[in-house]
Amino acid sequence: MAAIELVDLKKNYGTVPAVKGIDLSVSDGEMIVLVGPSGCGKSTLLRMIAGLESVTSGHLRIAGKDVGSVEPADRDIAMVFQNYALYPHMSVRQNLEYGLKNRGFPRQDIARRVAEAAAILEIEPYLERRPRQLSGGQRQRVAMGRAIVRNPAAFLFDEPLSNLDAKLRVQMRVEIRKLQKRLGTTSIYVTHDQLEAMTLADRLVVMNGGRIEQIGTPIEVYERPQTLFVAGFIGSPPMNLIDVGQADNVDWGELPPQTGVVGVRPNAVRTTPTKGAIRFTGVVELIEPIGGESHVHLMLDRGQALIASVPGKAGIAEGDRVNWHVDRADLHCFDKSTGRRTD
Amino acid sequence: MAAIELVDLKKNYGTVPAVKGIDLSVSDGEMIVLVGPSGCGKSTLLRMIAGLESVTSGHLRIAGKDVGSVEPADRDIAMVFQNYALYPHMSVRQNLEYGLKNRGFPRQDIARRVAEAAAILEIEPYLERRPRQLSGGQRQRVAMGRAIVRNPAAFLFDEPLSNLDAKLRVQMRVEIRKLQKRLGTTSIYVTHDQLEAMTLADRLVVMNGGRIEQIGTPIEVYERPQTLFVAGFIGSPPMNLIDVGQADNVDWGELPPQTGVVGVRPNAVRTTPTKGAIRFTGVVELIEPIGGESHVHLMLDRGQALIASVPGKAGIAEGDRVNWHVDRADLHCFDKSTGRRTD
Amino acid sequence: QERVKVEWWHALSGRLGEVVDKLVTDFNGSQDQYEVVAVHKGNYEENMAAMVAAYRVGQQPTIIQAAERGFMTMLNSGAVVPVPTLMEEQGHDVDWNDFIAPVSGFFLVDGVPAALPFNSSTPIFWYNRDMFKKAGFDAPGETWQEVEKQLYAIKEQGVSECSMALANDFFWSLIENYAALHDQPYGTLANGFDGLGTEFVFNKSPLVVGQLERLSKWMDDDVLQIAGQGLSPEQLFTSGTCATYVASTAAHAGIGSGAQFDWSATFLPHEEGVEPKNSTIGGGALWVLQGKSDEEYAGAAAFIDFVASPETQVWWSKQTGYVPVTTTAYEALKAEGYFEENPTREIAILQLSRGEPTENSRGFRFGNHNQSMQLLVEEIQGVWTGQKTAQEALDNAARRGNEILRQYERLHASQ
Amino acid sequence: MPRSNATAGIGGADTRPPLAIGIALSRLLPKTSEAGLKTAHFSKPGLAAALLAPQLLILLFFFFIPSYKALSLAFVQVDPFGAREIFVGFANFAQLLGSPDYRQSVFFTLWFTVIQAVVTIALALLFAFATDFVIRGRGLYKSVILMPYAIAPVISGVLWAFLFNPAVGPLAQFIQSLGIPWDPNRRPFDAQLLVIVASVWKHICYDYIFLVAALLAVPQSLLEAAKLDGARPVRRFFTISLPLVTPTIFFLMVMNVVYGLFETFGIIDAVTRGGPAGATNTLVYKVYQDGFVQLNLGSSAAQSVILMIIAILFTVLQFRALERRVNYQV
Amino acid sequence: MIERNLGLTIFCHAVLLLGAAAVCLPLYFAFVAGSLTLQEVQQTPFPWVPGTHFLDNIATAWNQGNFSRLYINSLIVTVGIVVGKLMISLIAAFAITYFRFPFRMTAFWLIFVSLMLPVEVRIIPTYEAVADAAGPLRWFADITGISWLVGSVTGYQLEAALQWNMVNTYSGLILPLIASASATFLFRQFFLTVPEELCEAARLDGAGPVKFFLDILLPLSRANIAALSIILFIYGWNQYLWPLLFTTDAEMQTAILGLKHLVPVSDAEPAWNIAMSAAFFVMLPPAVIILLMQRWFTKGLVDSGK
Ligand SMILES: Nc1ncnc2c1ncn2[C@@H]1O[C@H](COP(=O)(O)OP(=O)(O)OP(=O)(O)O)[C@@H](O)[C@H]1O
Ligand SMILES: Nc1ncnc2c1ncn2[C@@H]1O[C@H](COP(=O)(O)OP(=O)(O)OP(=O)(O)O)[C@@H](O)[C@H]1O
Ligand SMILES: O=P(O)(O)OC[C@H](O)CO
Ligand SMILES: [Mg+2]
Ligand SMILES: [Mg+2]
Repeated sequence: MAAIELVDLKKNYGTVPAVKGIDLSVSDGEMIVLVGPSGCGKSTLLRMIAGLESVTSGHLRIAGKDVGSVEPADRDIAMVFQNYALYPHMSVRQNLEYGLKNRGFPRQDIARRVAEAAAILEIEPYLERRPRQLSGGQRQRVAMGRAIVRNPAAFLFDEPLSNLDAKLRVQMRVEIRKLQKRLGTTSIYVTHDQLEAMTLADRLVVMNGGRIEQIGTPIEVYERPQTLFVAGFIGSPPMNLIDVGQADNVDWGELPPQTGVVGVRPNAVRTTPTKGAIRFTGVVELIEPIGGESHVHLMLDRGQALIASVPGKAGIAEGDRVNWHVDRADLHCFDKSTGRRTD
Repeated sequence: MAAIELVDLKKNYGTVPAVKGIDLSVSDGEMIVLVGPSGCGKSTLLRMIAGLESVTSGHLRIAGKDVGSVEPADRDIAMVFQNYALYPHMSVRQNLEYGLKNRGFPRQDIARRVAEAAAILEIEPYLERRPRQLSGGQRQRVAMGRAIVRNPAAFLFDEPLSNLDAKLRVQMRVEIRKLQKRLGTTSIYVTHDQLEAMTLADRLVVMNGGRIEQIGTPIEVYERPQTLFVAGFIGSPPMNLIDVGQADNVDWGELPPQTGVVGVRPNAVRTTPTKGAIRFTGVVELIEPIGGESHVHLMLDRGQALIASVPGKAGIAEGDRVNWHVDRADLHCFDKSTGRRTD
Repeated sequence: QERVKVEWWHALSGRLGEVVDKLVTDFNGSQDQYEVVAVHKGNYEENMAAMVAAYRVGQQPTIIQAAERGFMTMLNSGAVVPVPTLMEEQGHDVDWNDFIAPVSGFFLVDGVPAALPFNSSTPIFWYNRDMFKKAGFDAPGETWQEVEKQLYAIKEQGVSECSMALANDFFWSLIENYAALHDQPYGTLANGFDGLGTEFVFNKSPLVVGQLERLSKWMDDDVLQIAGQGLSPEQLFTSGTCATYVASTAAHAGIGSGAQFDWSATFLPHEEGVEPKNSTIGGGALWVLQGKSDEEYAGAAAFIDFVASPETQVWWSKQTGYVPVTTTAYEALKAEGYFEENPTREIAILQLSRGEPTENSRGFRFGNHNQSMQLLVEEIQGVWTGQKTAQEALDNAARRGNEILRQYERLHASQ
Repeated sequence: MPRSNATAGIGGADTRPPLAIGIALSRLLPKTSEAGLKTAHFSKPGLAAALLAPQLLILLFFFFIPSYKALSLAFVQVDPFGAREIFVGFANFAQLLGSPDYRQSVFFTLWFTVIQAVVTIALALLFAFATDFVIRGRGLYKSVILMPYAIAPVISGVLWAFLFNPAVGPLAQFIQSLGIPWDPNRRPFDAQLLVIVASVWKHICYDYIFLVAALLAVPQSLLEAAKLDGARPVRRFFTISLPLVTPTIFFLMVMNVVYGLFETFGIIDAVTRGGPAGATNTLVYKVYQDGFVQLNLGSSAAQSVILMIIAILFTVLQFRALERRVNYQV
Repeated sequence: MIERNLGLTIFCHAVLLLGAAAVCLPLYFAFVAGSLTLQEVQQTPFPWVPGTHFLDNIATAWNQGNFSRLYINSLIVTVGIVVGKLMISLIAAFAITYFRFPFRMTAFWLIFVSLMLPVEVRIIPTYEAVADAAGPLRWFADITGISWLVGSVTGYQLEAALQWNMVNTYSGLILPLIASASATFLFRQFFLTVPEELCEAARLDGAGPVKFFLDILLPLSRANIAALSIILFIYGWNQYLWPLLFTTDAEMQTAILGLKHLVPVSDAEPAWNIAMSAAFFVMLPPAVIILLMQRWFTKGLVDSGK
């Protein structure tokens, strides 16, 4: 267990920058989740921390020690890969033992640790199987097991759940969170799944184009996105972003029309007006009932689309022309040119 | 466009049954979604309809004609594969043309249909590219294009979106739905994504172990699951299923304790008591704030777990011991041994 | 004690190979100091090639059997220990004058042989007496003209599909020996005996050209048959498929043990109205190579002494059909009455000794003769495939052969 | 796409194919110094050198030094026993190029190589297609058709010479009984045909096994998609399977050419010995005959140089003509 | 799958049967020839029905050709070629794909170029190299003056010490045949398809290059090694020209040479029956290998992706 510190960390592939200067302090035992669109440099950053990628410039400290040029094996870090990277020719037990054997742990110690990890992850029945004889979820557990068995200073996860089906993903997500809390190991977790990001993170780091857009707890990031990018990226269905200048048939109430962008979360859009609320008028294009709630897709007159998430079955039909209301407090205002939050 | 009818359709691989007798009528223009756990026979069923798998017994009619031994090429059916199965050595245009050419369509007709399909799917700019030069979402569209260009009697989709990332998945889901409505083509869609199943289906077919558990509109299935299996399978987070006999610290109010299982959707669990409501007492194990709502994981005293989905941030902390209330009307009751709904 | 191994690479296979093995076994059994190891390295050319490759890296055998065709190449190679020198040094006494004339005529250089003539031969005319009788002939005619008639008769009467099988070394029997027998110059400077400046002139002999034309005609008429790969021509004769066969007297070994009919042999035919000369010597000689140890040389000398002894010669000649190379051996066989009993065994030696040898019949001493022979065969095949006339082919062969002779001359000019 | 790489690679294992492979692979190579380096790699030059050393040393002693010696003889005339050597410049080359026989050999080698390569791959494709299509007996067919691979060229050559010997060969007799004249000893065309048939026979199993493997690796879903797109088996084969196995086909074409150029040596030696009248004298057989059997080392070395140039040219040409049409992506 | 195309099925079986027949016909005749007596094998037309002497002929051939010894030689040489080539190729390919070092590409091209000149074409110099493997070292010692130095300082005759003759040894039969890069390229191709993450995972698990190679890469290449072993086995077993030139000691010859000696040449008894029966047991090992390992063969060629 150790703190991790990144200071102006950069990585170029040839002349192409992949990571453009990252500053981040991860405190001991913390769970950091990195999110961001494909290609924004999440994996690269993670791999630099693991030592699998060389650092172009900047500093990288683990437990206070600069590890910029330390071999991956000596960084005391474990990583869980997206495709698990289990050794296909070894049994589950051998997969777990491998890292310990290489580090010269005594036999008994190895046996004890493997037994412990297997118990924690409930993979004892499969210990003698080969990875290909396991289901996706089981493989995932083995990959986790390989990481925890060494009791490393930090865990790195690169989209560890993205190969699982939705149901299993939810289940494993909860398990990872419980496990991490229980072991208290510093962790950095890369994903582009919203739900994973929101539920796992102590702090969320939103990346874009090789830089950090925002750092904060999931709720902070969700409730006060600092940039247009973060606003559009976090939340599902995504936040509606309305160009004030383009939206004619909106009754802004007291809000002075300004050249800016206004964001509204779908679940902040209501059918019933409240005092001082803003009103949108549009046609219902599609209603998606998804059990407890429904997503209603609206089209405003000037062609801007809006999604509203309403509880239960929406009492309206496709093709209806309806008014929607949003509390002024639920608005997020952004500067159109800088993309930064203005309120 | 045609109706599809399955009568006691069975499929064995060797002696192992994969599909154990399916009766299903799909009416003309309807969108059926098949859901079910991995290995329950969804793909097998779909492939039998396509003619890619032989039928072991039972009948299979398309537009009233028994097609049990008709070649796939002659069934007038289009299929969208999970991995798209685009021909890598052909340009997008050639991919679209291929099925038409094989069927001897006149040149002009081919050109017109391809142009139309490309316009509908907005893939005109990529017509001359090879599949590998496209992003995942674009490939998905081409795969759709290949299906619609022939204007077939039916579409079959086998988890067409599962290779896309979450964001794209939402977007393509909406497009598929719009397209299917617009073309009015009979469709069968396999998925194990909840959201897809709920939002796309005219009727939902829940399969388990080679059989159909329930058929109904998504809302019907969500609101009145007919079996324990369906209850646990549909809905996310899944319905809490509480064994009445095992749950001591529950105040059942008027409900007579009986040997059965009671189901409660997470969003039916409230913090505020209502009249005649049932009360659960337990410890908060984990709180997952996910933006607009939070998932609270409770542990009841006898070790049964319960998930509550509450709007906003739950005003409670992990470790708290709290009471939860559920309206009697929100309960689903099942027979423990048959697994069937009793109310 | 450990016997000294003496390696001997030879080119004899089949029945002849078995006789060689027996010879070696006998030698090895006759004393306990040396052990000759006989290795068959393929035919004469392959044997020679293998030896050269080995010699270049110091892995040569002590003794190598080389055909008459390789005589010049071996002689000028600088790689041999002349056998008389060896024998003298090792204290063996060999009477070099005992060799019969045709043998010494070819092998002696400045009065001594560079190698031990071991298995000397000459081509003779083999025939199936049953078939000749059937066709109404007692024996083959003496001239090519008569023979031609007989061969056509055999074919036309349906006695045999194939009147003559073409030997693989037909260039030796039917071209080179033909030239010698008819006193036609094959090359200038006495067929190379008088210097490296020799040039091929066989293409200028109307007789040689005519001979090739005749063979070609026979072939077109299916009188003469090529065995081709996968089949031995001798086999065509011994199996009774072909009525005649022109080949080495050494074929006695194979035909004697293989033919199931009344076979015989006679002298090579000659042109009408020509007094035939002697044929030339063929077969192999044993050469001793440089760069071996004294013990090995001692062993080699002992073996050569053994081979040259009259007893071995007599035995060897009987077993194989090769001519007895020494007068002593020849006389011994005569005395035994062997030739009365086996008249075909004497044909070779009589044919070799016939008349007074001329410049054109002493034999052939061309450098790298294997190469020019290969060209000749290739060109002659061009006649048989109908791509060339006999004259064209021989002209080409002479021209290409002369390039090889000039190259050889250049490399050995200093000698 | 792993398959094409893998199949493209394995042929190298065979005897001479290396040339082909090497070049085939060079496609994936250099340009930058990072080519063919794993993203995850080690930087331990000492260890790398130690790992490479055995191969490089063996190559140095048994390839580079001998090859240098072999090729350097091209500019001399030499006594085979090694006593004398005269530098002659390009005379050996001049003599070769001026010789009609040599030109004939070049000409025959080229068309023999091309025809052999094309026929082999075409037949192998036919067999592979059929194997892919049938369900019953597939394994048996595969084993049987692979058998010639086990036979030494020396033996198969002898077999063919024997079977087609006009005097005794059963197959020759069969042909003749059909009224077709047959005599590879005297009819150059028959000899050439025989050599081609024998080399195709010997090599077809090699192409076949690669193609069967490649066809197996064509993604099932593509074939199913094509099926739904209304393509029948034959059409599916030509429009889907065939284009997808082009990397293998291309690789095999290169391999076949190399086989034709170098490997048919044993067959020719046994079946025709280059005859009649040099009709089947391929370049490599000539190098062997002139250099090793006839000991004309200078000329033979010059021929080696020319042969090497031809081999390289041939391969490069193939790359130019074919490689851009190859799909390496599935 | 629903596809009943009777016509095509019949066509395919016909093609395969024809192909199998064409492939087997020469082998069948070899078998027939091998089962006849010397007299029978000489008859024309050649019989289509086998005789009864197959086993006799086998026995004769086996004894006549000293095959008990030659078989052992062939096995040693073949296994030597297979193992030797696999080993040097595996590590060389590993170095080239998994290491960054100066002159990596140069090393690569040096290996690559060795594919350009077949052994037939350089056979005499190769022979020289094997007969005098230390020759280049002597030459080097000579021109650099090392031998003079050693000689004058220690009185030791370096020249004399640097002698290494491999003629008539197993290593001499094996080494030149491993001196080609084909297998190296093959493995390079395979290694390039091994998922990157496995190496990364192993590094995080504390494995250095050697451990990674032994523990992960080798086991993963199993199928490929198997496929290549078959090819190399057949290659090694069927070698002809090199052993022919190279072995002077009858005790060092290989089975193929023994067989070649049994093949009748001119002026010899046409014992085709003996030669052809011998052909059967000489081709037996490669044939058995093919039959037994055919599955690996296809596997090794196809699934390299792991
Ligand atoms: N080895 C490499 N060589 C060159 N460019 C690379 C390399 N690896 C990554 N990149 C580039 O660096 C950028 C960041 O890549 P990275 O893999 O870190 O993205 P990511 O955020 O993990 O994306 P994803 O969500 O798709 O996994 C991308 O533009 C990518 O193309
Ligand atoms: N070719 C086959 N041979 C034998 N069994 C098969 C074959 N294909 C499928 N099965 C079995 O049939 C059952 C149903 O498989 P199917 O692929 O239809 O499931 P699925 O519902 O599509 O699952 P998933 O959600 O994982 O795609 C499974 O138990 C599977 O193992
Ligand atoms: O068959 P042989 O041994 O008599 O030799 C024949 C001639 O020498 C061939 O040149
Ligand atoms: Mg990534
Ligand atoms: Mg499926």
